[in-house]
Amino acid sequence: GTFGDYGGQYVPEALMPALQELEDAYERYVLENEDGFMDEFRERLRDFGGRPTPLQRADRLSERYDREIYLKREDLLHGGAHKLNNALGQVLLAKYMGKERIIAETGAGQHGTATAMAAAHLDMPCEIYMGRTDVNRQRPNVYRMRMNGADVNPVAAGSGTLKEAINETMRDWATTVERTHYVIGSVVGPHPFPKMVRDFQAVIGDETRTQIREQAGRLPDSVVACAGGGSNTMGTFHAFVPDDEVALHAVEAGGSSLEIDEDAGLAPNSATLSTGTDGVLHGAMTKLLQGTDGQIVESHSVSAGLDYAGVGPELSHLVETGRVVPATVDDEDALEGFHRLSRLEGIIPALESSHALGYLERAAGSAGETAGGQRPRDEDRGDLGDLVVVNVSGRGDKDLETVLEETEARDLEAAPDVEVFDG
Amino acid sequence: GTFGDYGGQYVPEALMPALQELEDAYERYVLENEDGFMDEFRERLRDFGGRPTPLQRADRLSERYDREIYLKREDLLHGGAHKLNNALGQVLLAKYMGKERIIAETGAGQHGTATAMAAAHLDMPCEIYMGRTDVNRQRPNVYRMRMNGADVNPVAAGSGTLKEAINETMRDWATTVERTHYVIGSVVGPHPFPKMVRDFQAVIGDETRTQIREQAGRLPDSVVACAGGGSNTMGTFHAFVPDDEVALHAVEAGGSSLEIDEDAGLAPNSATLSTGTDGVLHGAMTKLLQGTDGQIVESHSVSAGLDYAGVGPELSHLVETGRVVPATVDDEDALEGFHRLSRLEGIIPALESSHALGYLERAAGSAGETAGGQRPRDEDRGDLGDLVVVNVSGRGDKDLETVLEETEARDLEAAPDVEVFDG
Amino acid sequence: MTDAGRSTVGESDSDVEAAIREHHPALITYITAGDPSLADTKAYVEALDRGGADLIELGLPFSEPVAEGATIQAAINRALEAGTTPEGFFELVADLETEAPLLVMTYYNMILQYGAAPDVRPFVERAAEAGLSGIIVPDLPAEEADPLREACDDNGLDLVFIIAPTTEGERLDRIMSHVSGFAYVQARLGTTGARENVSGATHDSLARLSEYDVPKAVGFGVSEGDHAAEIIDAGADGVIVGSALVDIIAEHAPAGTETATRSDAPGDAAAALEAKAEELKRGARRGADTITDDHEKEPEPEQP
Amino acid sequence: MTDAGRSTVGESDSDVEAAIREHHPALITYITAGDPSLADTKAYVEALDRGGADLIELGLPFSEPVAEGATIQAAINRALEAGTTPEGFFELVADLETEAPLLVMTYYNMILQYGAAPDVRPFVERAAEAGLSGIIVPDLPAEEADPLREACDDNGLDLVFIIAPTTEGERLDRIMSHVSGFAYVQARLGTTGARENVSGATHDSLARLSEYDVPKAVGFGVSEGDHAAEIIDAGADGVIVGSALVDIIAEHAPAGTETATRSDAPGDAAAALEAKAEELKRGARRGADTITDDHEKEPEPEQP
Repeated sequence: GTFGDYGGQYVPEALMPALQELEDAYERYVLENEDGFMDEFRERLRDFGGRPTPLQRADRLSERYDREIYLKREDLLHGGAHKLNNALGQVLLAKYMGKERIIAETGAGQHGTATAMAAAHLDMPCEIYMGRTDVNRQRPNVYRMRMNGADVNPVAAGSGTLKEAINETMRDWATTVERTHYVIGSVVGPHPFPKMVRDFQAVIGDETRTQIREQAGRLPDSVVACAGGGSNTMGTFHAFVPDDEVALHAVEAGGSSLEIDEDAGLAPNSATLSTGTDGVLHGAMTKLLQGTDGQIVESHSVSAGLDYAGVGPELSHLVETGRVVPATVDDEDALEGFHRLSRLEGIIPALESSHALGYLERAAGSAGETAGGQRPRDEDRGDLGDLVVVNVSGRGDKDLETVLEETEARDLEAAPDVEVFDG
Repeated sequence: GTFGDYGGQYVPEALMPALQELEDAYERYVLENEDGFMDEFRERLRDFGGRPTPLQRADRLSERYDREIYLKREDLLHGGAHKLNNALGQVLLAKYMGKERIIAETGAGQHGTATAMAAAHLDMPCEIYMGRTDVNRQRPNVYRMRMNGADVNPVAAGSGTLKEAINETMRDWATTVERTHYVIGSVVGPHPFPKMVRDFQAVIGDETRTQIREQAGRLPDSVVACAGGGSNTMGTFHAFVPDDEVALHAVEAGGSSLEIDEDAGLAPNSATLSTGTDGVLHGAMTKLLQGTDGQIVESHSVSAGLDYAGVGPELSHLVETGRVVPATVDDEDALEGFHRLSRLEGIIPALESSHALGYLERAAGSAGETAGGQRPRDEDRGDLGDLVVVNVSGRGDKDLETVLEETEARDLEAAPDVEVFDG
Repeated sequence: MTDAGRSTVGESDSDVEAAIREHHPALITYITAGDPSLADTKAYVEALDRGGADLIELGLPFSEPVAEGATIQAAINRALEAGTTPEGFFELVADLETEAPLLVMTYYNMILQYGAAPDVRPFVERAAEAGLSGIIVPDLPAEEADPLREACDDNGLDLVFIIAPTTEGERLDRIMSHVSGFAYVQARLGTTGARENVSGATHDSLARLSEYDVPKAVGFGVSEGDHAAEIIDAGADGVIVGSALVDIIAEHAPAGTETATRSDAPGDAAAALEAKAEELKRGARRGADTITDDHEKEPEPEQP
Repeated sequence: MTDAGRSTVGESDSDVEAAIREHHPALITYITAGDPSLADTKAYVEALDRGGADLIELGLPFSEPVAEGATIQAAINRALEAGTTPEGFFELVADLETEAPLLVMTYYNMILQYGAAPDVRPFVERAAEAGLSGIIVPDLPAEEADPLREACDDNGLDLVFIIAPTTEGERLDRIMSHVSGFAYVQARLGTTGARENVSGATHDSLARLSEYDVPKAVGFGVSEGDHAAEIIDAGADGVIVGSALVDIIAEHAPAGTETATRSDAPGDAAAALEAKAEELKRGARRGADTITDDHEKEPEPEQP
């Protein structure tokens, strides 16, 4: 149940038997395909979810960066993000396990909507916990969950965001564990969740690996994915971990600053892999944003979906061993990434994914549009190499209001004139 | 250039040479695949658009209606609706023709966003005309177009909706026709648009025909699609038109009533095929909603995307010859269809597509949930037969606000309790 | 009944063609019937007739005027809000006694829908009966015009075709061979509407058309006497003015409202229209004089 | 240092176990340190000690208290807002002189982070030095407990494990074989919080545990003397009461605010806590008397 020093099962005793039951089910159904579980999962991902998603050569980004850029199009998955891969897997597993009820936490609402969709599809009652603040600022996602028949339970505690929603979901689970499955939304939590969620999301990297070989004839030099909890990150990276020649870049939210304000209990970023320290949160030993006493701080990012003070333990391990390179992209560069992809490629990315695109700009430079019109020198091409895959983990429709507000407050290079929207 | 008595080229003289040029390009590139146009189109539909879209067996609808129901999942296409098939085809064709600029009209914004995405993807300047009223009630789609780099031109004339936007786009085109291509958004307009748009959308039915044979082993007994202008309708039906054993149901918006209020110039529906009379609008002879004098009336539907007083001339012809069966579903039954699919299958459909789903309920009945708990008698099974395909032409994220408002005003059977949203 | 049965322009007994030839250089005016009421329209038409209009086009309003610019769109909206119907229109026409022949300008669907289910004949017959001399249909290209042309021929009406800046080559030949009344030369790409100058496209079009011996009248953007002069000077036989006249009507319409009520000051508007017509007719004449003075009007004789 | 090195309960020199056995049936109380201030906590602990608490658990607040219900969550928030730190906590403990041994209840990350980078020893050493007798960690199941258990053994502290209603079979055997101090029997699934009755799960758990000869104390939901009586009657050696006491503290906190300032009436709150402890202790004793009267307390002798 561990990845080097990370992972484990730091949960109340009442949940331990359920984790053992889940571990058993995971091994039988997921790892051994008992009763054809994985066959049914893959079939439903195809027919209900829309897999495989394309790997698309990005013509104009390739030109801009003077190298081959491919986009893995998880934004085209049902629900608009990679989240369904995991939610569908877990709800189906809960059904195989004979559970009668699904619960899940959600922050920005993406995991909640994915879980609600999967639960409706598989006819399972579903309750979603969501911080009161998030309920108010993510109304459309609340509506979507309700339309799919899920109950949405607002959590008033604390700042009313993801961390509190997770706490409350764990409390529900501790009460109802015998008939309820808790669909954790990322590669976090106690064993076997990090492994299991990774395995459900690994379809991203498995497809990508096959597609890039077909389309480009070889493995990529590097793979770039954003990292919050890390489910799209591990999902994209997993298939490439054994390929030492493929560099893996995990791009975190740099927010507005990388410094923690311990007095206020705030980190104006979600750069856990880059700046966090080891500790235990939500069931696992991993890297965390915490004060020196061990209190968890509030994280922040312009992208609600990256806004989490922890990270998957396997990512902590892969960063510790040097296999994955962490990087940060701040709010502003993420917004530039958002606008750049929207304008150049006709794909409006999620703000989460926009961090990966912001990193591309910084690490790959611009082939034709630098201030002096010079192409970057060969020695500045960085470690991205000539063939790069970026995971577009979700679509940005959900982020339009945020992007407009944040764009109006800034002078962004890649943005359209947003003032016209006031007319 | 005609389908029986319908079709033609009723446009200002200034546009006729452009239509001839377009017809020529359509024949060479689309019909004859000159310069590999269709190969490139199909490749971009796959990599950029996410084709093929799944054909999904709807487990719970199949149970409810006691027959096999399959859903064609156009809601998973990039942009969230079938619209991209056409927009990408036309923008690519404009590029092959050497045009330098793209214009398009949009009502609810779906065709505008699809065109803006395609234009960004293919690096073509793009302007979208949109009625002032629509601009105000479809802000998110305006933002999406702007994010993709398109200019959005509000049209103040008349009621400020689709009809006026089309008129204004034709005026732009009449002025700039030599270097501009007008991407018409449906199987309407002068020849060759109805044929060309149908051919770009025919990928829906081509895929469906292959998929249903693979999955169900035979052709369906019936195919159901909603019909506004008719692009998803013709796209879904085209491959099946020669299959006489397959019934084709075009479901129009019944709105709140099928009667025209001629004094007010209003039709509280968009049931052109079912109630319209022959006439000429926007370049083609077709069925129309018009007063006895020939003035076009304002149509209405809870679904903005069906809200058009005309319809594709080929559909008029197919209805006239009996090959396609028209039907209407009113606002309320469409809303029920929306909620039913959301809750039972975990798919939130566009309000347009919800009309097709509402028709399913009426024509197929409910196997287990009728008032008296009786299954429908065999003689009531209607002409849908045992194997039915419904085209889910788009996703409903765009419709959430409308659905909430309209649901609150009604007592719907399939809806969740929406009052909780006020909390 | 078909092309074979049609006389060529030279042999025509068309009122319309005759009016242009007799009053050369001709002034052709357009206003929308029913803007702001049919009663006002009667006064305006009579004023234009007095002011020197040689042909008068009357717009029968259609809800989707795709060929019109903002000015005429607004006039059409006013006329529709005033409840203008085809029958009211025909009654107005029957009631008018002008020296200038009258033409109706409307969209094809209006023609199709008049009378019983879609057929162009009832409209054409009623138009002839009401005393109209011709029909102009901005959304009916020559390719779709056979049924209407046939009905017009049968009823002695001209069906006027528009020649656009993009009309060239074989299509131009074909359309010019069927000109009825006159060739309506569209001065520039785009929609109707007053402009500040005469476009280069006008000169190009007239040059392209110079080899065809049919009356040519230029419209789209003509608003001042000087424009008229320049256009006649460039070889046209007439100028067509619409938006500039509609502007005058709009200025005199009840202030602050587009709602169609009878104009507050139809007399003032009529006077202004009459004066405008006079200015335009003078301009056209000035253009004709210039030609005689310093231009070659004939097709270049050295061309075979 | 590992299991082999640990004494079994029977031979223990644990203060905690001794307190339960000597004062049977035992009352174990929980309050959150720093709620609403550490100074108040000192007065409250002394009051509980006077009122008859045989063991006192002090919560060291952690920002993510996943095992707590609303009552203790709020207490933890008050304590954190008051600026309660581990060092302040240890200073309070060192300053307390109670008859009842003290245990710290906190979450694992607080233990890991105390002192230099993640290591449980600095915390345990400091706890021993401050005079604590044991540690309870609600998010540390037996499977993850080796490092902390080892450090506790080395420092003479008990590490108390929780037995949940779901703890059964081989896991139950394993955990019971390592009981240190007492077995914390979780009365029901869910989180901490005062309830109106004793759950059936409590009886089931005590029946399941009856064959293990270790002190058993029942917590989660115990709020009244009658509950205490029923639980002791059902075979427990002690009852654990937390939320009912925290409720008393909250009632006496400054009105209308969760902000942590020194309580307005610490004396009143202390008196109420003392009275509540007395009620609960009486209830427990009542339960023990009932057993002697009409119940078999021993494991059934016919079982091998």
